[in-house]
Amino acid sequence: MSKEALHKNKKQLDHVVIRFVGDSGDGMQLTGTQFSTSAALLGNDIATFPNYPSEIRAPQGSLYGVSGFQVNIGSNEISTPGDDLDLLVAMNPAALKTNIKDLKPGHMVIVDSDAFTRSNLQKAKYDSNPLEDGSLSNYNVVPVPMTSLTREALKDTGLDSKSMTRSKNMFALGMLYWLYSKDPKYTEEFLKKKFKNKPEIVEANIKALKAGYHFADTLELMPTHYVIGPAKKEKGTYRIIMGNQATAWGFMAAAKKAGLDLFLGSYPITPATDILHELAKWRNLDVIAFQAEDEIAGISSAIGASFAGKLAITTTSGPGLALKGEALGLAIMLEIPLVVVDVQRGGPSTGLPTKTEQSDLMQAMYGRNGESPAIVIAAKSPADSYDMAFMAAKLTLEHMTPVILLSDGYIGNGSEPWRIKTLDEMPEIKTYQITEYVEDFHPYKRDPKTLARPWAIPGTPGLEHVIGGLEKDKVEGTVSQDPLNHEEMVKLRAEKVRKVKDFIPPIEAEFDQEGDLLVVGWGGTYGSLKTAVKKYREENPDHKVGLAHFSYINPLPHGVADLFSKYKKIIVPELNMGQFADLLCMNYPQFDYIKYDKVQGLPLSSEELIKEFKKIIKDA
Amino acid sequence: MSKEALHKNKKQLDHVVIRFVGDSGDGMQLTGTQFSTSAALLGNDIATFPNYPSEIRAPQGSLYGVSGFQVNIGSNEISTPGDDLDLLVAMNPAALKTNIKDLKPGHMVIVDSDAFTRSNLQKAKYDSNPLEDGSLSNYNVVPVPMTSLTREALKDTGLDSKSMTRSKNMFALGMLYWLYSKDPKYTEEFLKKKFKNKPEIVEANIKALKAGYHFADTLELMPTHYVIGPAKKEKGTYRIIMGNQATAWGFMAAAKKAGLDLFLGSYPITPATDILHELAKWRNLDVIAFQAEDEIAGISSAIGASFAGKLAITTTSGPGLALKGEALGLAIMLEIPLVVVDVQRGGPSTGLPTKTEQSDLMQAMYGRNGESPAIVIAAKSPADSYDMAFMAAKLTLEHMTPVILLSDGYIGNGSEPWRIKTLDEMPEIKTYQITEYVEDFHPYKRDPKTLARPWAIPGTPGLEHVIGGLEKDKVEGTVSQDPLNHEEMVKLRAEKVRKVKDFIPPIEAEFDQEGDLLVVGWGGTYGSLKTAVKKYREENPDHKVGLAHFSYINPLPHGVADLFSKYKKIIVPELNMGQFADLLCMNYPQFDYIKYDKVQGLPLSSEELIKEFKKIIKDA
Amino acid sequence: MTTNIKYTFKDFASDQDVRWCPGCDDYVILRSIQKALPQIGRKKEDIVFISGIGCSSRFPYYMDNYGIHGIHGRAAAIATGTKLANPDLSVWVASGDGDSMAIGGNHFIHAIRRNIDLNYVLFNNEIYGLTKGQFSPTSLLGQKTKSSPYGNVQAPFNPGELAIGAQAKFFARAAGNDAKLQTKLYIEADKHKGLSLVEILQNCVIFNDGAYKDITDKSVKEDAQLVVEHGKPMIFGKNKDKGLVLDGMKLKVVKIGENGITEDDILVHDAKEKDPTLHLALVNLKEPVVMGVIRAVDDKTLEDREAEVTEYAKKVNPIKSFEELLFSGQTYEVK
Amino acid sequence: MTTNIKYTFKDFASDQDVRWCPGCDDYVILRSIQKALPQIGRKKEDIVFISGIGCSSRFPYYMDNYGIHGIHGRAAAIATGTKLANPDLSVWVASGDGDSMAIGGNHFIHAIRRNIDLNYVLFNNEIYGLTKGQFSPTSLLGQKTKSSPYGNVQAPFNPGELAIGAQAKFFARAAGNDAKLQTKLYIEADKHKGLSLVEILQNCVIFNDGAYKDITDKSVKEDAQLVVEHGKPMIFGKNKDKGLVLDGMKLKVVKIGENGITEDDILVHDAKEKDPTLHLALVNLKEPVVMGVIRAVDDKTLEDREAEVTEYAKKVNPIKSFEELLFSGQTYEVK
Ligand SMILES: Cc1ncc(C[n+]2csc(CCOP(=O)(O)OP(=O)(O)O)c2C)c(N)n1
Ligand SMILES: Cc1ncc(C[n+]2csc(CCOP(=O)(O)OP(=O)(O)O)c2C)c(N)n1
Ligand code: SF4
Ligand code: SF4
Ligand SMILES: [Mg+2]
Ligand SMILES: [Mg+2]
Repeated sequence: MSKEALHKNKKQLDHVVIRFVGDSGDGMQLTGTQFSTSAALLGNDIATFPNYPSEIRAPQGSLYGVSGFQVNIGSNEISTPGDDLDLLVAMNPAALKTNIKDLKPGHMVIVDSDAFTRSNLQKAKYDSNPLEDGSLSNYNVVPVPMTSLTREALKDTGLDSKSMTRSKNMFALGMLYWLYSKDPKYTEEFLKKKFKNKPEIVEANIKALKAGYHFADTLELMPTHYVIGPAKKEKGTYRIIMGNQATAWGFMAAAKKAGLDLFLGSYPITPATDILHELAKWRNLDVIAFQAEDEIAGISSAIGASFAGKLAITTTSGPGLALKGEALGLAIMLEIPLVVVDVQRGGPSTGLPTKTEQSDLMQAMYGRNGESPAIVIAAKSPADSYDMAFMAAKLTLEHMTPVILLSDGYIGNGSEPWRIKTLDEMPEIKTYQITEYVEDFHPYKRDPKTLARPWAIPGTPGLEHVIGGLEKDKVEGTVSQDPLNHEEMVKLRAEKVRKVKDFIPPIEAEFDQEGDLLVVGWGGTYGSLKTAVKKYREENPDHKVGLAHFSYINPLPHGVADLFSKYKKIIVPELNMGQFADLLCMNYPQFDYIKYDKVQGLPLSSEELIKEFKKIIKDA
Repeated sequence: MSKEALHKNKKQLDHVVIRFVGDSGDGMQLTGTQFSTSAALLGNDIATFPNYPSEIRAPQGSLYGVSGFQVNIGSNEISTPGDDLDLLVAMNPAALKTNIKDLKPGHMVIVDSDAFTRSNLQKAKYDSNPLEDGSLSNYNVVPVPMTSLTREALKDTGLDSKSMTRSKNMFALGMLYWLYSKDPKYTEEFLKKKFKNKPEIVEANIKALKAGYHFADTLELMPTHYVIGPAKKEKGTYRIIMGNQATAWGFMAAAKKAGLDLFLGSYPITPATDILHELAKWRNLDVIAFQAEDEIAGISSAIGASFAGKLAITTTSGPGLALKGEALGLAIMLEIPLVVVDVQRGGPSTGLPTKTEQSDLMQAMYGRNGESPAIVIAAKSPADSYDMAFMAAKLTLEHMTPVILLSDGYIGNGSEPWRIKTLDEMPEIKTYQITEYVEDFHPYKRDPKTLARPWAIPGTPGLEHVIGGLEKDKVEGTVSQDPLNHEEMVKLRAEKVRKVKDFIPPIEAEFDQEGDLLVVGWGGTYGSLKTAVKKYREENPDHKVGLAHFSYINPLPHGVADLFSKYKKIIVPELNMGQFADLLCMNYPQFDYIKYDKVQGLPLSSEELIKEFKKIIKDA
Repeated sequence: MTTNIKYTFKDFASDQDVRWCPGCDDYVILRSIQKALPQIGRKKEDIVFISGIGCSSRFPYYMDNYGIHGIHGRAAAIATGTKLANPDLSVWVASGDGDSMAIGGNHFIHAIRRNIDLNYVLFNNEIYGLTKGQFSPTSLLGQKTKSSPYGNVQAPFNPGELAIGAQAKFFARAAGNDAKLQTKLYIEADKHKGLSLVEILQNCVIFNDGAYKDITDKSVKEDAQLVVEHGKPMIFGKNKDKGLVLDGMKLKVVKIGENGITEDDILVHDAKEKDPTLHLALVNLKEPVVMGVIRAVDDKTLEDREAEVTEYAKKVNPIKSFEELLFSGQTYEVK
Repeated sequence: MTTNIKYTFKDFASDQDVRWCPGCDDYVILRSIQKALPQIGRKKEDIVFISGIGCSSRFPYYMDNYGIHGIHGRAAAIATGTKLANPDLSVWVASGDGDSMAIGGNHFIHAIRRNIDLNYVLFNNEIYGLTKGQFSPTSLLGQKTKSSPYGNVQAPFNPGELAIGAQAKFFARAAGNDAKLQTKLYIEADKHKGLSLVEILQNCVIFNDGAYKDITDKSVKEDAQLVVEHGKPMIFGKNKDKGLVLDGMKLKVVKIGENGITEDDILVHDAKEKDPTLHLALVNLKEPVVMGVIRAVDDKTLEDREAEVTEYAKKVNPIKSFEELLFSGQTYEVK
């Protein structure tokens, strides 16, 4: 085939799921990020998810040292990083071995054939070379000697061979750009900026990138290349945002909007630490990110800062939330604003610290002594984390009681395009803060609308008062052991949380508004559920399936019973053993809930969901 | 009336509720304990409850410094310390003021009239002397100048006046012995033993005791005295036992029975500390009671001790349980035996530390990250604490997973007669402990009957292995991040707890086995519910009311749905906002549960319950 | 913010009844702080008292300032948040030996090492008071308490020693019954920038009565206590005739006038010496027990360093506003 | 229980792949302990390794003994339970600077003050490794890490100093790359009864590479390190010509041969001195950094005291069995 012919052989795709895998040192995160960013800049919708090994830097070539980055790019709405792969790029045998099972049969896997040395094969526990033994005959294997080709391309740069080899990820990236008809210019710009003080590195990387691009262009093994057109998205300025970053920014936005400084008290824990990292950068923008000695000090310092008038938050993951329970109870008793973020991971105990799960829901609801209700809300996607963090701050400030915001490893580390929402677009936040003397001040006298109490800040003359963890008089806040006052206070604190119902949107269904099946979800599974429902409806146009996704968990929004009653069946897929289903059952026992639980540290796949939907609707 | 006539004027009672109240320094706890012990030794059934002020030693005469002790003695079964009082003994105005509202109208209140000085009246915030202003006309007030009478009686002892005054509680006690026709000999014996090195104190106290007795005998203000016959109780040797003490002893019994030493890791917290105090006494009986630096170290040290082969427990109250959540998750992950005791108190946060509540149930169920099911059981009375502590130990040892035992301030501090159960009477405890080399050892290979794993103890040659909080291979226990293994392990750990259902008694109802109303309770409310149901049925013989009291909460016992379906209505009275009702609803959504919640730091009273039962049955 | 308002101690007393046991040294501490505050010259509304749980931790209720009665052991952590949030406040911690060194030990040592500007009053009664008498981390070996009926087996901390191990820059000590010295020390503590730890040897009349009587009883105190002052020779005794000298690396008590020793031979107290070695020796001395400001070393506080870093960030961070941040880096338009 | 079995280091290596980063000093620590254990002469099955969470805390997996990989910060508390439960075991703690002194700080200082007989190996890399590079309580002021992009503002602990503040009876230190000294110290640590703290200056090649290079690099180490030995003069330097003398209460480095100084003038190390003052000075010395067993003071262990109290209880408690207890005090019959 002539080159010209080849060029014409472009195939239109509406989306493609690609995974880059290699050693921790192979630069797969960078490669994946660059690829997806370029795609987004060129108009695709995208969603990405990194998959780090739990070891920091495992021995080169080992099975447990494989680092991956998955990206789903499309010309229509993309809600998840995708399930099964359309393309796998594997830089060594270990990477191939641990990931090939996720590649769709018949699809392409590009490997660095130079890396399939005997020693690497051994480390990956291959008995024979899979590139040669026919074991991959189900796939379209494209072996490319990337290492040697990269070295060849860079031989004039004067770099040593190790440094040259390090650019092979750019070679791979170049191939992919050609394959999906993407202009590599954004990556070139990126490289120039990132290494602006190391021109030799910029040069080498761009050379490798171009070499890969041209190599693919000429390569007969890749007869086709693809075009993924731009996605239709709301007008506006976009950026790609990671969930944890969006969470951090959402709080910054809320603080600005409320006219307060932001205080974070936190202790590092995977996968929440990136929120701390992000906020630590912005101390020039009125953010104090205090790394405390432990989780208890993290929340306690936030309580102290809240008392002093900051928008105070604390971030953690499951085991850290367990440690914060007692202090969170104090915050509930004090009735101060405070947001606790739990980026959930696989449990129990240390569990699967780098994997995702939704198993802290019950802990968020009940993980404290006594009757200590908190507002509980959840983010549903990386970009949604901005809105929900903002909302968490708004609710805690406007209702004067702590909020728990649930995220998870999947959306915390995942990223997607986000239409930038400036402060003007965000709702107002009114606080109960008092910083000037007022007559007739009573620390626990409530706003009847919300039951919130005034938030008088130290430094304000004449409003001196003491708050504490003992039960308190319902108006003065002084210690009270009176039985009826206690009961009233317990009920007031519960009622205050219940009243939030009137300030959040009622639950609504997407897709069919009544019919055969309602899919009910919460938190980070939104993308998976949406993809599955969409696909299912396309495949089964005469079945009526709706999707009700809960962002608000305590209190549950208005309209639940109404909505649930419109469907024949209700399924509640979760990444735990059915905790939300249990909560629903407790609140709306009149419905039957079909649990669909997955506890593998992995997100839900649309395939498994669709299978389940089919079964249920057929059985009905 | 002649003395003889007076003596004949004895009235038979079947039970009487008495409360002794005075300053912290007035010896009311001793007085109450002596009175109830004597009554028990003389054959009555009894139940007692102390009521300490939350201050250590409040200023003399102050309202918040009042200390009380309530006792219910009867000739038939006594299940609670009683609701409203038949007799109040008040040593000063503050004590009168804070307690008179609980005395039944028309009933007798004995006061030390010497204590009604202007200064004491002021401290008690009385505008005028209630003994004189007619405000007590609803009651039978018996003012006795106890202080001066005691001093008079002791004037020859050579004691100083302060020491003499200190015996006035014995004077009061002597009066009561006469009033209820009790022989003071046991108290005399007690005094001789307790103060064996201070004969002058013995003499003074006995003199005061006798003086009170004789004074009452001659006093015209007390025309009647009462007899409360012996209660019919199971044959055997009895002692009076406090709930916390019974808990401690139950664990000691279990350790002996299992052939293990007992290890307690604990941090003091009201109202659980007495278990630590009790166990600290018995280090000569193979008990190590380690007071740790905090609650986390308490449970962590217990985990370490369990690994080393002890029967390990940790004791606390609500806020402490919150702190232990993370480590408890570790124990669940490790699958080691461990009992966590939570003697519940009023929450949230520090709450009402000296008051009772049942509001840690949900925390016990869910207060940990990830899917981390624990066995949860609850004691229903002071004496039952012995059996339930034993059972907690048995379950954790025979199922190799942690158990949470819930008690509360009411039963922990309460006391009642207990038929002493020797080790022979207790069920066997088999452990999975291995202390000698075995072939083919796999740390997580399970007994199919219970799913328990072997418990190989350090020091055993050839069975060296490491356990940890990361998810582990289902057989070898080595770290495993495998998705399907994780899911299987999550389910195994849950199934292990579920299987306990087959090893505990099925739920049964007392009283009517079907009918109008089933009263469902759990934990420390048993006595109140039983008293109320009994009374209600006596008053309404044609209403059919059953009582189902749960000792086992997770898993719930067999037979629940069957039983519940036999009644028209189900009420679930609790000292919280309906946590058990919520759990039941989650597990058995087919029934309607009527919640009856009380959150006042106080036990349920039979009166309020009966009123509620009436309303429900009438409404039906 | 300082003030020109002339307060008296009454201005700092709240309307709550004080509920400690009659005779408890906590009353002396309360009154001494209430007396110190008018001299410190801070506005009432700028003063915050933060405590944990314990008899001692009821303290904030009795002050007419802002305050938090926190949870057990977390006073230092809560106070750290308050002070970081608003360095202009005068933040005080009131905490017991159990609260500070049992459950709260971690926050205690971390607050100290960070040198955050808190005034930390440690009520050391060598017992858990509020829970009615268990041994604490400062209880003596062999001490019989409710939880150590055969005698305590856990060797105690010495709070000053622990604090120095944690890099304390200010440590002072006073007897619980010594109102005058206390008032002075609270004023010194407030003056000092950075964490100022003041240990009070506080008698618990109910559960550990007399724990310090060999040091604090009127009859013995002048010989049992050495009250140090910066720049002054370390002389003590009823007759002011005893003093400390160095013997190798150890401190030795000598008598002035004996063996040719004069006042000039006596060590002069240098509270500002950065090297903690001698301060450690003073803190550990048993006969006499050293009172007063033992260590008061100037150093940057956490807030100082925070402020520096903020300045630096403002200088080097090219992004100057949140809006700018939103649009920084790679963005793209959808039209 | 000691043993006659002749082990080699291989007997202590488990079948698990070691997963630290290539080049990490943790490998040296692992190997040094595996080499020390055969010389210690304890039976394999009597040895328990307990850790928290962190790179360093993966340690137990790589040993073929009993072990618990615990939760973050709780290693000392778990180990305390194990040792109290069975004092015959040889219980080791493997823990990082974050694990021991951030979240675990409280258990760390309490285990030390109780002098429970643990061998505590502190992997101090001045960083959180496992969570990928945040500053720890031993990170330097100004250190830029992921959570301190403008430089760390929290003044660090010195672990030995903190330990001495907490009443440490045994403290030793070695460089992470010094396998020989480490092996020796682990043997010493095991010999010592009571808590033996061994701080390893451990290089993290990924997140804090070179933190100790000025002390541990081959080219400088002889001048930068002073390895002390009990009873020997504190001499160091490439030419063994430098030594420590006392200057008032401070340590001073002098050159032997200069200004008339001879070996006899050099301080002789006394690790057994109960008074911690000089040990504190040694621990705090920066030039040179002191290695070896700095402090090794004999004292009763917690287990000793527990045993004494148990004996005492057996003697004085009139109740000799559980059955007797059941029927003690006031009981009565119902017939
Ligand atoms: C989490 C938690 N654990 C335990 C307690 C019980 N508790 C309250 S105060 C206290 C110790 C008090 O001792 P200390 O701090 O020395 O204060 P003191 O009463 O002696 O002034 C304890 C153990 C609690 N309130 N919360
Ligand atoms: C309760 C809890 N909080 C936080 C974490 C996250 N975490 C794991 S290890 C670690 C710190 C590790 O540092 P260090 O102890 O110094 O060990 P290193 O990795 O440096 O050896 C942190 C913060 C956790 N696992 N559990
Ligand atoms: S118990 Fe002790 S410390 Fe507490 S108030 Fe009473 S005397 Fe003071
Ligand atoms: S991250 Fe650092 S401490 Fe952890 S294994 Fe790698 S080099 Fe070692
Ligand atoms: Mg105390
Ligand atoms: Mg570290």
